[in-house]
Amino acid sequence: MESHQVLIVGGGLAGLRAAIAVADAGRDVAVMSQVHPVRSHSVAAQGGINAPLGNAEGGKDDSWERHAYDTVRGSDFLADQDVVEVMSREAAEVIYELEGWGAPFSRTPEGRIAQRPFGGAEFPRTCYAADKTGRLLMHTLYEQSMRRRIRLYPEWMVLSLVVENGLCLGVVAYHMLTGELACLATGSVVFATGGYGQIYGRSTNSQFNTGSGMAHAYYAGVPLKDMEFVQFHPTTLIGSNILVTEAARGEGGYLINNKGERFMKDYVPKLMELGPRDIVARAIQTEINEGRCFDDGSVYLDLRHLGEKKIVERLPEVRSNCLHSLGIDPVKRPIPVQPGQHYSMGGIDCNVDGETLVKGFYAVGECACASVHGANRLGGNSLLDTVVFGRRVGRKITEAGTGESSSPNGKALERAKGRVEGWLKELFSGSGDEEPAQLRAELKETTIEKCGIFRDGAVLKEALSKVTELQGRYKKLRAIRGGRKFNHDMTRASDLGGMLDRAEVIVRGALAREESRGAHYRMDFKARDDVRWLKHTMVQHALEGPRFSYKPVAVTRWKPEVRKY
Amino acid sequence: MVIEKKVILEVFRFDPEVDKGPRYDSFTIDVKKGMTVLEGLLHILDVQDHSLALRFACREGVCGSCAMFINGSYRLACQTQLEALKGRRVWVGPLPHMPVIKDLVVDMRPFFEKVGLVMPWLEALSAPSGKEHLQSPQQRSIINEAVDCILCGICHSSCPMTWTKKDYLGPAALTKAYRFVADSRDVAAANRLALVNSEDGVWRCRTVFNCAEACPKNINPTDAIESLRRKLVSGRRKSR
Amino acid sequence: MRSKAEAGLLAWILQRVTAVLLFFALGIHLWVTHFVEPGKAITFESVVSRMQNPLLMSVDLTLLAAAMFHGLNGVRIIALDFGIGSRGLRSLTWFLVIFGVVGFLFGVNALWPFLSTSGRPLLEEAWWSLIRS
Amino acid sequence: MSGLRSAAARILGTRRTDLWPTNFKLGMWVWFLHRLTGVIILLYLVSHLLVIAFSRSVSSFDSLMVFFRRPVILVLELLLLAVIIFHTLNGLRIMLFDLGIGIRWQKALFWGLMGAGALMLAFSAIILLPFVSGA
Ligand SMILES: Cc1cc2nc3c(=O)[nH]c(=O)nc-3n(C[C@H](O)[C@H](O)[C@H](O)COP(=O)(O)OP(=O)(O)OC[C@H]3O[C@@H](n4cnc5c(N)ncnc54)[C@H](O)[C@@H]3O)c2cc1C
Ligand code: HEM
Ligand code: SF4
Ligand code: F3S
Ligand code: FES
Repeated sequence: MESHQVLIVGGGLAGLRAAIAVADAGRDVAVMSQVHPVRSHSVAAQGGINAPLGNAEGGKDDSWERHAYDTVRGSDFLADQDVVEVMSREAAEVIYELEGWGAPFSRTPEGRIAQRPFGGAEFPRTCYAADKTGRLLMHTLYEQSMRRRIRLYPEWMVLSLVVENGLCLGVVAYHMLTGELACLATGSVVFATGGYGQIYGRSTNSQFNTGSGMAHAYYAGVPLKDMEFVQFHPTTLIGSNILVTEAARGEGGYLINNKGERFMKDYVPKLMELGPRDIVARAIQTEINEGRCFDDGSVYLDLRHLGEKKIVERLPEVRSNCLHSLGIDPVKRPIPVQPGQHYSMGGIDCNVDGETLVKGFYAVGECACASVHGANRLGGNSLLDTVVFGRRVGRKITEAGTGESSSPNGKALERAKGRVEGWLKELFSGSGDEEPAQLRAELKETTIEKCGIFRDGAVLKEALSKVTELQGRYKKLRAIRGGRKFNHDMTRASDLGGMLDRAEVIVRGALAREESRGAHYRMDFKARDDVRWLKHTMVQHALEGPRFSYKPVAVTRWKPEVRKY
Repeated sequence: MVIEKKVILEVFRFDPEVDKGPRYDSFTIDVKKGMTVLEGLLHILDVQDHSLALRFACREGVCGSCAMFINGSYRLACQTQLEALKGRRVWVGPLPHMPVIKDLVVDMRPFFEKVGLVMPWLEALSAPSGKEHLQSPQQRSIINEAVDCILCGICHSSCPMTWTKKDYLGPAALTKAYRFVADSRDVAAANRLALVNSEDGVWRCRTVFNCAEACPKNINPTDAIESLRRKLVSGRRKSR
Repeated sequence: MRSKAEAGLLAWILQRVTAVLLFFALGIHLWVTHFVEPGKAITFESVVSRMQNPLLMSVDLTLLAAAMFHGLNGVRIIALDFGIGSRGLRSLTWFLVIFGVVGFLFGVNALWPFLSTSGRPLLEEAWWSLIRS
Repeated sequence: MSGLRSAAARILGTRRTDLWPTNFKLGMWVWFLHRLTGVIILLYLVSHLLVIAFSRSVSSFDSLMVFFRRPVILVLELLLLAVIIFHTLNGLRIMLFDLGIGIRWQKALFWGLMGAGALMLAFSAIILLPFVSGA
């Protein structure tokens, strides 16, 4: 059995940033990821990363306070303000750090990091590298991890988090390339396993963003927080739901309905297309629902007036995605878009240093919820979240000195491995006739249709009974086939159980929350209700089903006010 | 959705530990408008043959997972429209010249190893201002192309020099080296140049251009390699 | 390591340098032999008279030397690309060096009848001068 | 079809699907031909030296030259010239790349040079082949 002082699960931005922080403190660290780190979903982030640098024309008066305020307001006041403060205070520093490590940001004429306007922000605050920001940052961190010779376990998928007596012992993992099952003992485990977009239909997320990390933490007894807050991105390509970054509107793109109107004037006339995501997404969905859309159910994102030069220079990826997926050149034709699932605001409950209820177990990045995004994340804030808190988690671990004292508990790990082994055997010898792909498709359909942008008590109840039905059918899966090596059938089937359980948590949380806040919009409770609902939803796994509780929101500087744009 | 046509996907199947030899399996699929080869393969995985092994993730051409050999050309499966391919038969194989692990999945470890050999990271002095290093848009534009690399391994697999000599660093690693040598902020160009200055480094490229033809990101590794060579030749003259 | 690196660079540069030399030398050689007086047969006499011109003679000698190096280094490159091991490469390189030197001397030998007034090849000439002395 | 392809894959080994013709882009043909022509020229050089070396006297040399004026040999010589022209011009192309010229339009450069080469060859044929020029 291999062992490491610190094991990071997830090779995205959050995971790698944490690993670098641990390595820089001279500790033994390894990164495990079910896809090679550079294939992580962080590479798909296009638009940029926020920090109040004040480099852009018109951004001179920006400050961390303004950034924090925009974030809190964007979150519809559900974010924990102390945590938001930390993020915006450290933002500039981590960006400079990334730049010093080689991140190839786009530049202003003076040679500074270029910044562009983004939705819900008062100043142009989003640092960018064309429309490939996430990808170029990812490669930068991957390069830096090579520099530090950080041990990688690529294409190793964690199947279980081992916790005993409130103490994290390690993980049980499956090696895709060989099919071998192994346990890894560690002093500390950090989950940086990303979001759960694939639970939803019409998701912009990578195929591997099933959020299995959240599931393993949940089953190990760690509470999940604010799971009902699911972000829908206003603009995804019709059909494939590939993202069209907010930067397209940041650079000046128009949203047009079938009457040729810039309909955002009816929703947020002051900000127009640059309203916060939840509002723009609802606006588009409203246009679609009320029939002011084109035949394929899309509205148009029109970039033509930006001119070829600007599009090629600032939005090359958007253009190539349109060409490859729709055969449309945005230089010549408007892009048909529709809203799609995009981001998980909720996640593993943790504090500002990523610490969770379980000693030695940390969470960071999109899978975590230290609560900076509250009910609605602002564009450009989640990349920032990954690197700021990645660094903090790494530093916290090395400070805390965990990982040195605890000696590997081989017996407990072997027992856990035995459990996983038994469960896999069950999958392979299933006697039912339910098709995992079919269940997954029905799940995705249910979530997007019944627990999507607009929610309603009665419909949510339907969603819940459908999810319960699916959970029942999951117990009657057909046998998984083939050998252990690179067996997608097995990994997808094993993921599916967790996806169903989290869908249940999302739907139940949404049903309980009788108000509209941020991305959570109830047709039957259209107003925000700070008296009853200014609190975080917490959910813990129990044998009889999810156990809900609530936790107060940290309000420090900014009293909740009506969110007006 | 409108079904545009039916396509027979012939997919390479091989598990070296089990099968005696490779074979191609045929699957008939209904092509909907906009359907990519990756979507076709995922359909096979979901519905027709659950044991198919392939790599995929982002499905939008940025993660570099789905590099394959489609109808005899190097492609990203997620960026290849089935409709756009001629004929009713489309055949799909793994990246040639890389050891097959299973079906369309090849062993990328040697490739990543090569990339790791060229000091593929920035070595910079800390910025004097305590802020960012200044880099003009012109300086940035020099590395525009090279930073675009998604490490998909296509160029490496396409270069005849890697076919016969496993030690050749290959176009991707060399492009990575160039990306840092050419970065105005970097201070370790000399060390990096020393690493690529070998028979298995820049000097092995025979300007075959397979790499530049195949790269899905339209990167031209040949250009990067030739630039490295010029730097080595002129650097040599300077050091005399 | 260092010397191996230099070998790659040097071989590459020399291949280019000899290519440039060849470009001119081969061009002149072909031009003078075939194109200046087209249709006129090449004879022993015509070659001798060409060789009496020191400039043209040196062009041909350059051609010989450069082509030997360039061609044999080319063979080495091809062997490299076929994945020859470092030991194989070392023996091959020695073989090519010897082949090149012998080939060059053999070439000079072959040209000698045109250079010397005696009309005998170089080796015979040397032999005779040895006997005479 | 898939059966055929399976058989081919089995015979050629798992790695050789790249030998599919569509994968032979211009650059690869050119590289291959450059190599081939280089070796041909080298072999010719060696035989050229041997021929000269073994015709050591005035009479043997001259009679050999007369022998060489047969049309077959002249055509062969022209072919050799074609080979040399190809190698020379493409060698030039490669060295232009080394100077950083033409990498982005390597195909155009190739066809341009080959056009020039064809003209050179035609010119040579007229001059060197008496039965072409009619002289
Ligand atoms: C299309 C798109 C565009 C975006 N654009 C922006 C933007 O412009 N600005 C912005 O701020 N944010 C953006 N975001 C959001 C942002 O990209 C993500 O929130 C962020 O990248 C998440 O990073 P992460 O490190 O937490 O997770 P990820 O990058 O998703 O990485 C998750 C990692 O965990 C691993 N993993 C997961 N489960 C397991 C397991 N069981 N075992 C082993 N490993 C596992 C995966 O292999 C992967 O390496 C965008 C998101 C999307 C979908
Ligand atoms: C007349 C002008 C010539 C020019 C401009 C020229 C140019 C070149 C160049 C630039 C290369 C290097 C190719 C590479 O590194 O990829 C090369 C290779 C080679 N040349 Fe020449 N050459 C010429 C004449 C000759 C002659 C006369 C011979 C034969 C004796 C020859 C034989 C070879 C061989 C065998 C190679 C190696 C093939 C390869 O690397 O692919 N060349 N030539
Ligand atoms: S240079 Fe192009 S082909 Fe090569 S690894 Fe990078 S993206 Fe892939
Ligand atoms: S294909 Fe290979 S030989 Fe050079 S130009 Fe590209 S690296
Ligand atoms: S799936 Fe990411 S590049 Fe194709």
